[in-house]
Amino acid sequence: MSEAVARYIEDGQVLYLAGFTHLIPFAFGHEIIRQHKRGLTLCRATPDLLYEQMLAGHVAEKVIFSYAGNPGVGLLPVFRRAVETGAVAIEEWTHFEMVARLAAGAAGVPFWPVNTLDNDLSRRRARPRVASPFTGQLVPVVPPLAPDVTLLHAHAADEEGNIYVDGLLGEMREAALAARRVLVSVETCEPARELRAGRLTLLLPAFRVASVSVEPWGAHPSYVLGRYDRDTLFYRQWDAQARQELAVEAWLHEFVYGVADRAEYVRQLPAGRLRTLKEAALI
Amino acid sequence: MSEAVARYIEDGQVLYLAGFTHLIPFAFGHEIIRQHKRGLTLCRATPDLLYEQMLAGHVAEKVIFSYAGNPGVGLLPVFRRAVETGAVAIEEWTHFEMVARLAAGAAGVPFWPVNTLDNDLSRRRARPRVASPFTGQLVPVVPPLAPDVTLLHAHAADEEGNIYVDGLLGEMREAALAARRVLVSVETCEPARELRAGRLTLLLPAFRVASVSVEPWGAHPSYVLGRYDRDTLFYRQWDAQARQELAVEAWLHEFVYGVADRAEYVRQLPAGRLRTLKEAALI
Amino acid sequence: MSDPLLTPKEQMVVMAARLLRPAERVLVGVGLPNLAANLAKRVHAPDLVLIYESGILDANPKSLPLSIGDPVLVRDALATIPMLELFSNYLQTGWIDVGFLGGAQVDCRGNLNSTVIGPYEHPVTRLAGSGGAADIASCARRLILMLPQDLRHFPPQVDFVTSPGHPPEGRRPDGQGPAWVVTDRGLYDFDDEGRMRLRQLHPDETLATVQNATGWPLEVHPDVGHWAPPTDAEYEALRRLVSTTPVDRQASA
Amino acid sequence: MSDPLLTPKEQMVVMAARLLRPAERVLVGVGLPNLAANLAKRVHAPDLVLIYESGILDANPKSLPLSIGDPVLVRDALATIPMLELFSNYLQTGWIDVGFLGGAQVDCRGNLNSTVIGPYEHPVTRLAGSGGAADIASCARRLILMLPQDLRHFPPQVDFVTSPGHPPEGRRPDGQGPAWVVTDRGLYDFDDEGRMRLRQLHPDETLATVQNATGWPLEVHPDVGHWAPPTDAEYEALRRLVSTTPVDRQASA
Repeated sequence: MSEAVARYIEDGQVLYLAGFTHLIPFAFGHEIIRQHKRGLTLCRATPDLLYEQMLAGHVAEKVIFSYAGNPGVGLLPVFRRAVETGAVAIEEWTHFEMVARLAAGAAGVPFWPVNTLDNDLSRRRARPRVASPFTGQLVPVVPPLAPDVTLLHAHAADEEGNIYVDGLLGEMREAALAARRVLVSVETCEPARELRAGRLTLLLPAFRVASVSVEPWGAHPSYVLGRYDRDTLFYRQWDAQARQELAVEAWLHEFVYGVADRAEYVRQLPAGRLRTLKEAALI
Repeated sequence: MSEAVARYIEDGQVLYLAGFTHLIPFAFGHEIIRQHKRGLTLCRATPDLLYEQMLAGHVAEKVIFSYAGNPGVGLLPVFRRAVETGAVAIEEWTHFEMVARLAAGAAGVPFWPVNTLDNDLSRRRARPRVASPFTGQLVPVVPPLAPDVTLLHAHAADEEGNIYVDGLLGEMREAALAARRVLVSVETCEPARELRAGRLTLLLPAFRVASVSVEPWGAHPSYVLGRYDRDTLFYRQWDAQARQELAVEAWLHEFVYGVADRAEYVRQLPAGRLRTLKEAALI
Repeated sequence: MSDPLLTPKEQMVVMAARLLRPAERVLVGVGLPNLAANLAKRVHAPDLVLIYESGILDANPKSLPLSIGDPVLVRDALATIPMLELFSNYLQTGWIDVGFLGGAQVDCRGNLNSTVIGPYEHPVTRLAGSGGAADIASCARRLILMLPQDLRHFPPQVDFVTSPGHPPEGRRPDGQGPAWVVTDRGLYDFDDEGRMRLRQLHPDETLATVQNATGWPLEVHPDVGHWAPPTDAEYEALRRLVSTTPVDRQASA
Repeated sequence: MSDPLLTPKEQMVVMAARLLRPAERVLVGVGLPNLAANLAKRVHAPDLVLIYESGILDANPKSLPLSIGDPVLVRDALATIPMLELFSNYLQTGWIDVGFLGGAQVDCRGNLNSTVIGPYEHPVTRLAGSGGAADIASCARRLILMLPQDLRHFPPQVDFVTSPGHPPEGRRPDGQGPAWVVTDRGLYDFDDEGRMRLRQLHPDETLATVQNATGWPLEVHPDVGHWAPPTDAEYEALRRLVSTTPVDRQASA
């Protein structure tokens, strides 16, 4: 993973770290922080704690998003500070607009129709309407979003580098197909024969994937359906912790800068918690 | 099935009988012929033998399609005769345009962008272009296709009427979601618990389905992956047979008008052939 | 009489649950809406179809999730589908009967703000933003809004219209838009001109106390009364639900 | 010398297979293209990725299918995806390296007709139509056309442009479009102005016989020669492939 990030991620790029609640590529985010990338535009429907940490690591100058909350807990303190102080630029959409922008990027077309009514977000950018040449009906359209690189975490890869997942896809497939280059981390590498006979489904064929890294627990504290559960305790604790800049710095030093890779990060976590998350996933 | 067709299919409607090579709803087509529906507009990417038979049964006044061949065998004699004599009107698209029209119908938007270059089909209808309000780029668009009723055949339904499939989807999902009303026939009805644990995947939730009929062999002579194979012999024989109008009439009298339902149709088929098709599917 | 056994938020949940009809397809958010939809499913609408914007169709959660993408929602669901498909092919085409929205501010036309307090460019408080809320407000056949009622939440004008309500010139012509507002002080519908109107009062409230918590002159339905207290069935089902729930489930109303 | 052991169509298949490079992603039609792609995979390009417009990714058929949606293609494939996804997200965005097309007529710019002989409204012979052909011709990075060569198939002008070739003003500016035409008489590329040009002759043919089978004055590459006969490896692999194939596989070239 370290090599993939060094090789493919350049300062100033537009990145999409995909995964809606599920399969959030935290291992990739941490590696990007460790390599001191700068000036990135980070896109995600939900910035989540991943972009909290990446903002704290000063890798981004802009965030493109549609929901900046910590679901069920509250808000995102680092993100909120960065927006309120102007430390980061934002570009904001609705969820539907965000996935529609990715759909346009993934299909290579210059806009995508979305029937959401006007609101203060769309009025701020004077969202254009296009007339149907068939009926004259006006329909609002959004522009494509085609990231330089999309990064994602998945259940498994086979020997050839085909990528398999299960459960919530969110916007993963569109985010991957919208990018010319896709970097993937997986929990495991398994024989194609077994994967095709099992319940995982193909997310991406190998020729759409530039690099595959095997990184167990690569999505913690989010989850991998059937492998480990969401670490809701982590999500709750972040809220209090992240209100203090120094506490976030300390966390980064312990869990990101202070470790060489994902394996070392995992060793820092309490063994009991990992066991609990694994067991909960098998219910 | 007889009840569903009687209740929901009206003369003059626009129907989409979905399924690309796989899962072609022949049982529905035969029931529509038996009930002497008239003036239908029949849409399918590939008319296939299904629309051959329905044209021979005089149910249609128009066919909307994108490939009128008998794959690997040749052409469609009944269709060809109907077009060459003007007995049926046609509206013709490319495959991509056809599925894009369904996608627009399924999303409820008034057009869909498709980057296919100009050709004599598009020139015939002066295919409109729309300018991107973001870049000025012109992109051709196609109008939505929203059938009155989409009919399809699937592997299985559960007790609640959720519909499950495996293998090639073709344009089935978009064709179903583009129609306000969807009629489904299935090979089997099985408990939801077993279906969700197995390898079939959800095609449609029950609330998108107006009617479910259990019709074993409902897709013959096309196939149902893992249940029975494609009856290629039937596809080959049709080519010679269908060149003669009387032979087609005779076939319809034996296998459509002459039987009450799908069960009786199946009893007309040689038992040995059915066994072979079943065994081939389990390889 | 107010029910001392239920918190104000729990009472809101009971009222909101009553607004759901059997077999409806409900697009559910975390927190109170989720609790209300699950309560309705256990009391009077067992065939309610719960749909989550993360792409979950027909969820049957054994316990209440913290987020709308939680594994507990996925495990017993009918299916998960891409968000694009959910928004394009189910929400945008009118297959969602009910959307549930909360927010930081609502005005008398049901415009909701969940984006920012203060100016957008120089926020006093930056909130989470739309998520799917603007899309749901646009396309769900009927909206139920849930939020606490005081002058902060019910200002004369919202600072930002995240999710549009009824337009200035009258009710939405398509028959959609805000249908109900459930607060800890009462239940509101919208009149023919698209103005919020008090229908039922919380037993502890009076017209005066409710008006004092509202940033505009309240319209009151001629038949206004107090809301009926929770039935035994509602009470029992809610208690069972809440006992399966993480302690601070109410955090994100 | 022509190989008496191979039919003219089989020789076309060998020549077409040679045009495929390792690891390319090939959108395959039934009939001769399918045979050629499977031959290349067995001879010099084992990692060729076979894609079928029905929505099949990375097929590894044990025997040759009759149709592009056959179970034999699905069973050992990496995955099946909706046609919409294949056309939108793989073909339209340039991820298909090679498209293979056949047809009833081709002209000197690579325009292909697979729709109709005679006028569209009053057809002499109504053919199958585009299917995905016009889309593939528009978006694949490179096209290989395969058809028999005679005055019927190579007229001065096609009756209908189903799949557009190079525009009248020159080669396609995006570098895409027809790259090769494989016939039973020779192999053609396209010059810098987008005109078809003879590169290799079938051993039984001469410039005169080929010109007599062509409806326009043939352009000939300065280095034109005869094509190399099938190698042993090609011959063996083709024989094994054909023995697993339904008898009339060549029907739908």
